[in-house]
Amino acid sequence: MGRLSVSLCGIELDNPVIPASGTFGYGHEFAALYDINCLGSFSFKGTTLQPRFGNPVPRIAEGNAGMLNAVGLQNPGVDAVISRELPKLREVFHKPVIANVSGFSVDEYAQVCAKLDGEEQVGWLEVNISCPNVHGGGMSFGTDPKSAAEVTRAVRAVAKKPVLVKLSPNVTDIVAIAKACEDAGADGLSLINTVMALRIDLKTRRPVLANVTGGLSGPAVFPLALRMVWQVSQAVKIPVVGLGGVSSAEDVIEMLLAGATAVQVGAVNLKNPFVCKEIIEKLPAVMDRYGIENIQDIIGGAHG
Amino acid sequence: MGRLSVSLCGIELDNPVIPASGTFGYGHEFAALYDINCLGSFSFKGTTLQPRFGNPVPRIAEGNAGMLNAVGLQNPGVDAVISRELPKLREVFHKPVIANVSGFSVDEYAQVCAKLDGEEQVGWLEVNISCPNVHGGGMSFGTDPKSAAEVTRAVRAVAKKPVLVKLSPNVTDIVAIAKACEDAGADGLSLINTVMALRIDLKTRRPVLANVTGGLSGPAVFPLALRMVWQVSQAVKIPVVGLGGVSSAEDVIEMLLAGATAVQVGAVNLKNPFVCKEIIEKLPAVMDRYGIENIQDIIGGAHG
Amino acid sequence: MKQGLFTIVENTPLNARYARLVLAGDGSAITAPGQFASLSLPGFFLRRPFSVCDWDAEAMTLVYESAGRGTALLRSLPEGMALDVLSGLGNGFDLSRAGDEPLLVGGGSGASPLLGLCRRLLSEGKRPRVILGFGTREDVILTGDFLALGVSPTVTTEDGSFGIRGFVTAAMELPHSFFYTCGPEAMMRAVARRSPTGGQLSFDARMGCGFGACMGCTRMTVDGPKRVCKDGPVFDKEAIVWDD
Amino acid sequence: MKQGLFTIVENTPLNARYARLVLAGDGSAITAPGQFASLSLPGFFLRRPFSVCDWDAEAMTLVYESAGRGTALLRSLPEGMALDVLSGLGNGFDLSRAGDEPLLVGGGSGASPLLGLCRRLLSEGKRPRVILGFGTREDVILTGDFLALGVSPTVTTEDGSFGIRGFVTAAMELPHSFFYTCGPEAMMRAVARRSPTGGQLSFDARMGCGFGACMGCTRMTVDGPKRVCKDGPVFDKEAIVWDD
Ligand SMILES: Cc1cc2nc3c(=O)[nH]c(=O)nc-3n(C[C@H](O)[C@H](O)[C@H](O)COP(=O)(O)OP(=O)(O)OC[C@H]3O[C@@H](n4cnc5c(N)ncnc54)[C@H](O)[C@@H]3O)c2cc1C
Ligand SMILES: Cc1cc2nc3c(=O)[nH]c(=O)nc-3n(C[C@H](O)[C@H](O)[C@H](O)COP(=O)(O)OP(=O)(O)OC[C@H]3O[C@@H](n4cnc5c(N)ncnc54)[C@H](O)[C@@H]3O)c2cc1C
Ligand SMILES: Cc1cc2nc3c(=O)[nH]c(=O)nc-3n(C[C@H](O)[C@H](O)[C@H](O)COP(=O)(O)O)c2cc1C
Ligand SMILES: Cc1cc2nc3c(=O)[nH]c(=O)nc-3n(C[C@H](O)[C@H](O)[C@H](O)COP(=O)(O)O)c2cc1C
Ligand code: FES
Ligand code: FES
Repeated sequence: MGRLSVSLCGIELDNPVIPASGTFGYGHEFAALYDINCLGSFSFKGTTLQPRFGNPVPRIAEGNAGMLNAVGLQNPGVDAVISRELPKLREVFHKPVIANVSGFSVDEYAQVCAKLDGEEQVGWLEVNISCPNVHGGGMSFGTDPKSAAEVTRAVRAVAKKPVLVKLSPNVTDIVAIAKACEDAGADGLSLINTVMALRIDLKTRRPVLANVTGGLSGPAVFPLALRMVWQVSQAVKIPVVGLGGVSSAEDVIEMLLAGATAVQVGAVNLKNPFVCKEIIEKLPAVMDRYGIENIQDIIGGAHG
Repeated sequence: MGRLSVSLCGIELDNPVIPASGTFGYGHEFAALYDINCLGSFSFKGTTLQPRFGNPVPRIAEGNAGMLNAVGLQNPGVDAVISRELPKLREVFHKPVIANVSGFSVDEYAQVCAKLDGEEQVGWLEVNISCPNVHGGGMSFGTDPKSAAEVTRAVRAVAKKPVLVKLSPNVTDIVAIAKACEDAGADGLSLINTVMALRIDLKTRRPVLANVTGGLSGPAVFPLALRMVWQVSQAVKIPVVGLGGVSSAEDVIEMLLAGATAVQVGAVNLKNPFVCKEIIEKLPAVMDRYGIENIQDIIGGAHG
Repeated sequence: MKQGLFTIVENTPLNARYARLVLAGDGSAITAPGQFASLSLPGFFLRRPFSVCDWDAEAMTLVYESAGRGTALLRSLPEGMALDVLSGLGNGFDLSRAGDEPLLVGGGSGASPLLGLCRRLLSEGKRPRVILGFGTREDVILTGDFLALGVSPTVTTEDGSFGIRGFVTAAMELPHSFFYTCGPEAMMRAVARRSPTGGQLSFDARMGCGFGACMGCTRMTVDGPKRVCKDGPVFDKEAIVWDD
Repeated sequence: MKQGLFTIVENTPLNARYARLVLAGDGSAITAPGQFASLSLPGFFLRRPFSVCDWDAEAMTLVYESAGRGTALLRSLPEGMALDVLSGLGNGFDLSRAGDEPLLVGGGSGASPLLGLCRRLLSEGKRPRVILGFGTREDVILTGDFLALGVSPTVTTEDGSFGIRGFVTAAMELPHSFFYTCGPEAMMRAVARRSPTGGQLSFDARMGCGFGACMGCTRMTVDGPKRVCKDGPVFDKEAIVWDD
């Protein structure tokens, strides 16, 4: 156990820094820049049962200290991920990865998870419940404790690996959703996903994104993410992976103090492809500055 | 009617730029810097029935492209506002003002509104429903359509002036709250109030704010505010005042295109006390650039 | 691809719309004309992508339009200032397909990457011909730079205020062995339709990362969905699927 | 209060912790020692408040501690750079109450506004005495500046590595007509308790605006809630309500 190591659902991470799903592809673009085995783990692009082209472009817009995306879960589908992406991934990354899973029905979630659960490289399943529930009126699974619990239960029933449920911040009561997932068997929670947002192009007088709305993420949302991590980690017993706007070693410490066991870094990878490596390298010095011997000691430390 | 004028609930504004409640005091600090009669109107600090000291300090923390506040509605109470502040305000501002009202019970809202409604200078009542409902379990009035409607009805019953209900963004379904307020008699809606957030001090390992959580606002929240204004203005027939992170003339145009009839500027006043004046001065040139003859013509223009 | 600090050594307006930016720094990641660089601008979260107009080991030149808030700020940045740049992005043009008399067709800022391409084609002994299209006389850029290479570009303007009136296709009667084009999509489509030869087209897209990680810039092709930033921005004519 | 651009003409480390920043610009809004200026730093939303150490019509000097991320960045900003500054904030010290032998007690960066105060007291013919307290020898600042005014400050360090060992109160046996103090709240409280005379204390607070608009910095006083930024930062000893 090093100074930086933490344990997430029984699996030890060399450090708590994990690139977030959708911002790290399957790792190759980054592996060309640095040895990505320095990472704690990484969460690969959201996988669905069928291949998806995703939304029409433009899919990207800008915010202040952040960005909007409406990629729409472009991915080759779970079978291609298993047959094509995971073998390639093994060449560049030798630690357990987080398999990020999306679905538009409870059954789809369960099917995709069942398939990925059997893959040796997969350490955790991360279930993104921000997707619209096509059988439930189109509201996202993640905005209603009942649907969130339903997905969790279905996935838990088919998986041997630890299940992290990834929560949407677009809710009145994040604690209610978190508890519903915990009660339904989640082994951990990841939060937050993106914040539903909009930009309008002044020249065309139409929304910038072809999808009209998109998800805001990046440093802008950090204080919101931190609040939700704080509230949720106080209310549940399972570990919380904190994300939303993390961009520095200091932010990692702040997330851990708020109650996160590990931290994901999303949008900032797109601006600075080296950010995760830089954060990991800077952590020991920042820990020294704040008198932190082992990083795991500070998890939840701000709850007093 | 000038190029910049808009009409809000039957009252004409010279321009759509309005400093937001809590960031402009009663106008005096700004009146010492420029003639604040250039403003469309302004919304004065939230008023409660009794004087309030507000929260303990620290009340301010920083975010990326934004700030957190937990001022806690410090104000001298409605009677002192009427006897002391409004007469002083008249000396520096000669247009109808927006009276921002807070309360911790439905009855308190109604009492404060009834008092302010009688004041000649007050053009509109702006009812901030983000406050915790002390009789309703402490959740904010603004997070539940029923309590939101209840407050709206109570205020509407006592007021002759137009009532703007100011919505909290910390909800799953902003449209449901908005419609409940419309149905209960609101004449307009202001959105958004601040986003519940947190920061932790790495040195003390405790939350920066004495109140633990605070409200995030400033440019960081602009795309979120814009999304809510877009959704709400499509769903209701009453006018919407858009705010949240507005910092430039371009942002004002974007808010109007999204469906706002007028725009408030909050946190940015604190960083740049001249920002509202600057926005108003720049609006005509920015309108020229985007081929806008009269600003009122673009309200909701992005809905296509 | 490389991340590094580049210093602004020149930031000169060419006209009201366009400016030339010369950045000194390690350009070793650039391997082909048509690649692009992505600039981090102070106060903006996303990087801004610009085609490399020309480059050598110590510096690269970009030509940019003041299109929105970021490029408006860029215009005000002083010489000597350092910018964080990702360089050597994208695939670039494939010179091996040029043939002897390739045709280069640029529209607006799309003229920029064609200059570097032209220089390299010349040094390989090709005889490139160049057509540049603009809206109006005041927008015309880079003609002098092509002339300095010994190539006289045919210029079209939509309003006829300079060169041939009309779109670039109005000047496309030149015989050619292959074409390279960069500019508005409608223009490139007209060029591709008009030309009997093979060709390469450089596409524009709103980008999240610029290096293939986010799937923000996807474009459908005959070979399936491709990332404009990484699999492009240059695509073969045969691979293009036009939206309609 | 005035908003304006100030140019960094000096940004020199005094030691590992403190640095001196000299800003050239219109200092006409400054009317009294103990007022502060609020700096907008690139990349940070909130301004940072710093007491004016000294000033004239063309420039002002600040002394700042590298306390967090903003001041760490500030330390790296180059000479010649322009900063957006609100100057002339707050009330400042009231010199009319000084008497003949006022005592100035500063702790850490709280020494800074006392320098400007000292100079003005001297020019009014007063005989100020100065005590400065620091944690340790490496932190000691501004003693040379006071000496240059002809005042020899008594220095205390908590660890005794320089001057008198202990807190500033360890050196407070000097008779005085009035006191002015700026530093950590616990220190100021000890000073106020120890001193038999009237005095003024300059308080610190997290600020949203710095000019009285947001109620972010409120402090309860015997006269009711007051804004540290606008009604202070300097308060009379008699007005203070200590939290306990
Ligand atoms: C591969 C590639 C090469 C390019 N080469 C050039 C060039 O050589 N010269 C040149 O003038 N322009 C070029 N562009 C377009 C240039 O990137 C945009 O004009 C620029 O990003 C606009 O930034 P802004 O801040 O002024 O606009 P804003 O509207 O303020 O930008 C907001 C966001 O939208 C993006 N955006 C806006 N317009 C475009 C656009 N047309 N294309 C892509 N992203 C856009 C911005 O990058 C930013 O993320 C290129 C684009 C791509 C994708
Ligand atoms: C009236 C006044 C005068 C001051 N004069 C001086 C001076 O002359 N020299 C000096 O070194 N310091 C002075 N300070 C303290 C100085 O403002 C802080 O050290 C500085 O703001 C820290 O900024 P940061 O970005 O490094 O810290 P961060 O922790 O990154 O700042 C985050 C936020 O908290 C605020 N903050 C953090 N610490 C403090 C603090 N101690 N006081 C107020 N706000 C804080 C910041 O302004 C910012 O808004 C003064 C403070 C006040 C209120
Ligand atoms: C371009 C992009 C694509 C994303 N795709 C996914 C995804 O497929 N699955 C998922 O769970 N989250 C996805 N996210 C959300 C991120 O994983 C993360 O939850 C969010 O961006 C907040 O973190 P950040 O602020 O660090 O970006 C995506 C985010 C971005 C920016
Ligand atoms: C310091 C501060 C105090 C505030 N006080 C009030 C208030 O009393 N009543 C209210 O309705 N909103 C209050 N707000 C919220 C603002 O009016 C506004 O809704 C919010 O800040 C979003 O706008 P912005 O992003 O432009 O700041 C306050 C905001 C700040 C920053
Ligand atoms: S912009 Fe990210 S994949 Fe192309
Ligand atoms: S900091 Fe805003 S009132 Fe003092």
